Amino acid sequence: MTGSQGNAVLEVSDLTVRYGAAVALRGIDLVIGEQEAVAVLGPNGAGKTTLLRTISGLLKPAAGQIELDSHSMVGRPAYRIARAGFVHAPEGRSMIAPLTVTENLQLGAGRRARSDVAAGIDEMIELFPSLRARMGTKAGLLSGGEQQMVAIARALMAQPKVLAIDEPSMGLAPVVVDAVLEALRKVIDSGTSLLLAEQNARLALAVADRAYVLVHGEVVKSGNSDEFGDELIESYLT
Amino acid sequence: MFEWIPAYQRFLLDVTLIDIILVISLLILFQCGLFSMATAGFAAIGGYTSALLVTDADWPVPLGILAAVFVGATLAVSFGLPVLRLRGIYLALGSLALAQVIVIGIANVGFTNGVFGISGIPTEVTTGWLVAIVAVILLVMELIHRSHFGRAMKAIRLDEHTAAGLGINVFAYRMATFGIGGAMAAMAGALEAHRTAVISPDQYDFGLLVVLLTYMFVGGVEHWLGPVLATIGFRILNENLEFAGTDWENFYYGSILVVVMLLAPDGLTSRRFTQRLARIFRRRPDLAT
Amino acid sequence: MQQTINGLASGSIYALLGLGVTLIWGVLHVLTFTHAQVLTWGAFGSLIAINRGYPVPVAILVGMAVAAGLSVLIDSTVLEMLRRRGASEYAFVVATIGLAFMLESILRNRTRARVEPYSRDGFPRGPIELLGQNVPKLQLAVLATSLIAMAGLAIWLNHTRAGRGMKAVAYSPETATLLGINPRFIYAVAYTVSGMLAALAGVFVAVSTASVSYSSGDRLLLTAFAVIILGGMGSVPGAVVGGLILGVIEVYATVHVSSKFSEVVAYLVILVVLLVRPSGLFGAKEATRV
Amino acid sequence: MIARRVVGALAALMLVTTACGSDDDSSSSSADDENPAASEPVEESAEADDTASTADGASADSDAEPSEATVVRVGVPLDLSGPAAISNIGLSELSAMELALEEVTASGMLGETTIEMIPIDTKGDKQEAVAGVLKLIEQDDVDAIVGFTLTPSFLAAGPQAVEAGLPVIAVGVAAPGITEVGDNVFRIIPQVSSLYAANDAMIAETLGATSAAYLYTSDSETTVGIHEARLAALEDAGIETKSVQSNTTADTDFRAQLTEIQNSGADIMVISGFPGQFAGQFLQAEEIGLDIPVLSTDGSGRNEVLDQAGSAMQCVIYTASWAAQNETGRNPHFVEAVQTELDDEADLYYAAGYDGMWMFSTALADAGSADPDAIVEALNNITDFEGAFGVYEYDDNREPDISGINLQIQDNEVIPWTPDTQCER
Repeated sequence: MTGSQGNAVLEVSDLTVRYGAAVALRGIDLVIGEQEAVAVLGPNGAGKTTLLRTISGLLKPAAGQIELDSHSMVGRPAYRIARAGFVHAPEGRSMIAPLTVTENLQLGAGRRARSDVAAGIDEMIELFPSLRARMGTKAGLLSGGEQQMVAIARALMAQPKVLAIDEPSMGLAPVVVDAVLEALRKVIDSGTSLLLAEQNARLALAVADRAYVLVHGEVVKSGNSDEFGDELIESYLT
Repeated sequence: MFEWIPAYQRFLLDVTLIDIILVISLLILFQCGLFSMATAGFAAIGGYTSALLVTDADWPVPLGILAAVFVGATLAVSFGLPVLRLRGIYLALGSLALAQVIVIGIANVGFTNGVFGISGIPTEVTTGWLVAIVAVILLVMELIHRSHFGRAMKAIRLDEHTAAGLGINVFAYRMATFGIGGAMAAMAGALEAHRTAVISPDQYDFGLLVVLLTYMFVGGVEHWLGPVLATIGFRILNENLEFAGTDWENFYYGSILVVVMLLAPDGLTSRRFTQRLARIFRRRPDLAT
Repeated sequence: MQQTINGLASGSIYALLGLGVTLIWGVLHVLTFTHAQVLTWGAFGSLIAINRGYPVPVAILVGMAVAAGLSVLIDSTVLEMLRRRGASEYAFVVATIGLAFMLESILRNRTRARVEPYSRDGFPRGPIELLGQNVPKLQLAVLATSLIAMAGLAIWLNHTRAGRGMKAVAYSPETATLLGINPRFIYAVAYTVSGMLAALAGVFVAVSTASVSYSSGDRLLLTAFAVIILGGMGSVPGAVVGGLILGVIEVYATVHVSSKFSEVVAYLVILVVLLVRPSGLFGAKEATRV
Repeated sequence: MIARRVVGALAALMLVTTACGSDDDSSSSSADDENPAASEPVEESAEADDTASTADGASADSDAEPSEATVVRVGVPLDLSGPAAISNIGLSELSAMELALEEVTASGMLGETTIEMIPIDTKGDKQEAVAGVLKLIEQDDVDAIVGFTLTPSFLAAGPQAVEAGLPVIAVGVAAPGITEVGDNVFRIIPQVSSLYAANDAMIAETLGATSAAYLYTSDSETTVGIHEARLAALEDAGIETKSVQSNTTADTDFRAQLTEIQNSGADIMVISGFPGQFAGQFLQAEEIGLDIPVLSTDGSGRNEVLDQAGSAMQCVIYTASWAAQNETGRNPHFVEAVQTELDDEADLYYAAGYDGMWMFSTALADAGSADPDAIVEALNNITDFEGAFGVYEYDDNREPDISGINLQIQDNEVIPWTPDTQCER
């Protein structure tokens, strides 16, 4: 599988994660190429969030390898993995509520030169025009959709190699979801790889090039998005 | 009954028994998840209540001590009513402030003789009394430990919300514990006053709390036996070690607290720590083979 | 008027201490019982520099460095180990009480419990005429320096990358980590700032009595706690306002009630605020603010 | 199971008790082993007239043949450790007592009899003091007690010595009520409160003051006692009280109190406090422009205080029970002896220890035996005792009739104060 992706940005192999005695993830292999969008699908509790948290360094794997740009990420603290280019926008948007939208975006720009930060913010406003009027608002006061946009924008401020988003569609109105998806497509076009953990498979497959299906902590199926017919989706994901 | 012990050793034994009551008064609160720092304040209340009633109003000593217990319990309950809705650090700070207000109050009002303290307090408290009192307290502690009450306390300490979910009236339990703890600390204060014959506000300072915390955490908070043994052990150490009473004594108590918090936050006899120790020892043969 | 200035001057020292304690509480949810010792060590640090003949500003910086170093050391050893173990709130309290006792007895033994003279050379001396009152220059300097330090801290927190990082870590260490912020670095920064503010307070205390001893900071620990409870735990503006208010209340208690009463003001403030409004003047309930 | 644990705990307690008991019983014949502070090994000796023994049967085997009373054992309970500020006092007292004992022995005034000092550390703690004195009485079989650094320690442990019928000379304590504890209790340092009271009115009158303001340290029995006595004495002398302010031992900011005193318009300020805080108090008074005459407390003239406060102490007046400037009694010799033998500057606490041991030795020589009643009698009858505090004797309440010496600070020097002393601020 890795063979087809000569220039993998992220490569996860044989990843196993345990919570005490319980095995949360077992022998996961996953690859993301440059400018590729990959979806991790699966029902609630299948291990999607655990996978993202492990790659981003919040959880320590029991076994396996995680390589970002051919550098091992296992054992590195989370903040260094983020700085290395794997930026994870967690489930629930996790706004720093007392800070304004601008300040939240500035937080994401940790590694950018100071002069570059303003330009980055302008780019984000271009990507999510509806945020323009909300830049001075405390992030805790935004609507769910706006918070999701800020979460993505904030992650993008770090100019990540891989942007990982956990359940971007959760709790959002369809119109808002469309706007988010539209933005994500632009992100991929601009050269960033995408790792999308989503329960809503149809939605995810609308952006993703490839997808992995996770059930009970194991990959039960993977392939190009067009290989996932309705039937297949039904059988695994409902 | 204990007159065969030379007066000097008997005095040390008495003082140790009184310390045990103080430590238990702190422990019973902690077992209910209450980190209170008011012990010294309640001890002061007890000591002064009994000393004043006995010296100024000529009450008999046992009655004075009973009055101290009553006042300690009453004060604890009336303070507990508003304060027990506070949690964790807020309760710790509130109780510490209360203890300070009590001790400063005693030092600054007229009828307590202020900073001079009270001397010439009748010393009728004998070793026999103290042994009996401590025995009863420990017996009750053991009964509580085994009863529904004890299990409920443990549940509250571990997780207040789950305990409430199990139908335990958390507030009532805490109230009761707070009252009992206040009463016991006051009793210890009264007994001490009638043993040493002199009390003054400065003896109920922060240092007393630190010593009691050390005894409690070194002994472990899960069962009364640990703190009791720790109190006895520290007293013996104190009588035999050079550092006792020196400026370094605080250093030792401080470092013991730090080390115990790092190794075994629930005390050296806590199950978590003993199991860890056991694992370490069990692992050894494996390493050898 | 003179008495109000007295209150504000001592209140600004309380505010400096309260800021340090509130910052640590806001960022780490730890109440540092070592803070009075940090103050005293900082004052001794500056004393050593002064006795070696360094100019006052340099000596103050030395004191700040000593206090900041001590704070960071405490955090990166004992407190870091406790964090890794996921220790409960009381464990932090007990451990910092233990540390405070250790630090105090080290100083006490090193100085043989003596009160050391603290030279006032190089500090402002004498009174100055202000609004028809003779105000000691030293008091004005204390007040001015404290206000500048507080304003600086506010600007730093609100308008710099590190300040935002601190707010982010205070609000959610995990989110901050995912954005590439190293929480341990932020903790160290918080302890550095808190130590520096404590040392500044320590220098002021030492100068105004021309002396420093191992117990110089003792009275101020619970005062600092009173300040942050009054202002709201974790609130920076709360610590400033709380400190100034407490200083003024203490002086007014001396003037209108009795100087005996001023000793107990801080404890009464703790009790009353906890009973009436546990979140303090500026605190958000259960939330953490920096 | 319950029963087993409880019995186990009690058994553990009993074990401790008996272990301590037997341990110390067996060592009672060589009690100094347990007492690292004891300066020299004690030779086994028995008192012919040992009426004070309250020890149980264990000490019965030590009543060897009655001999000439060659060794008199003196229990010396002092705070030798604990808070350094206190332990330094206790150590000063101890070394001055040893110095005095050397001089007594060299003088030959005791003939065949020698005095054995048995120091015990009371650690600045009431409970330790009680335990220590009980140990001196029971195990070390002392004939008298000369010691005590702190008043609370004395009030707790003194009654034990009184009950045992031993003569007691309280060395370091300055509070009132000490000699009321028993008819066999004497003291060296006079009640400082009455000392100040006696001198303050005269000084105030000389200064032409008609009103006074007070600043005192409210959390120490020493300073509160002094303050109350002074206030009462000055009011008796017709000096109006304009303002009473207090601070605690931990305070560093006295400006609010000093401002109140300034606003009160009093003619003089009376400070009852501790040396550690004088510098702050006087400097802050100077800063706010408070420049009325000050009657301060003993310790104001200490070198470190003068170093800290400098010119802010100019013209401060205070009364001392002991002062190096006192030329009467054995004081000039004492000041020099402390300098040469102990390599230190004499102070109140050296003086107290020194006079305590000389006082006891004099009484012992007068009594001709270590019989407690004889020694008490001799102490009551001593006249014109020449000590570091000057020439004095005991009054009917067993208090020394020491009048104290008035001092003043001028240009960073301590000089005697007299009604004619001029001082320019």
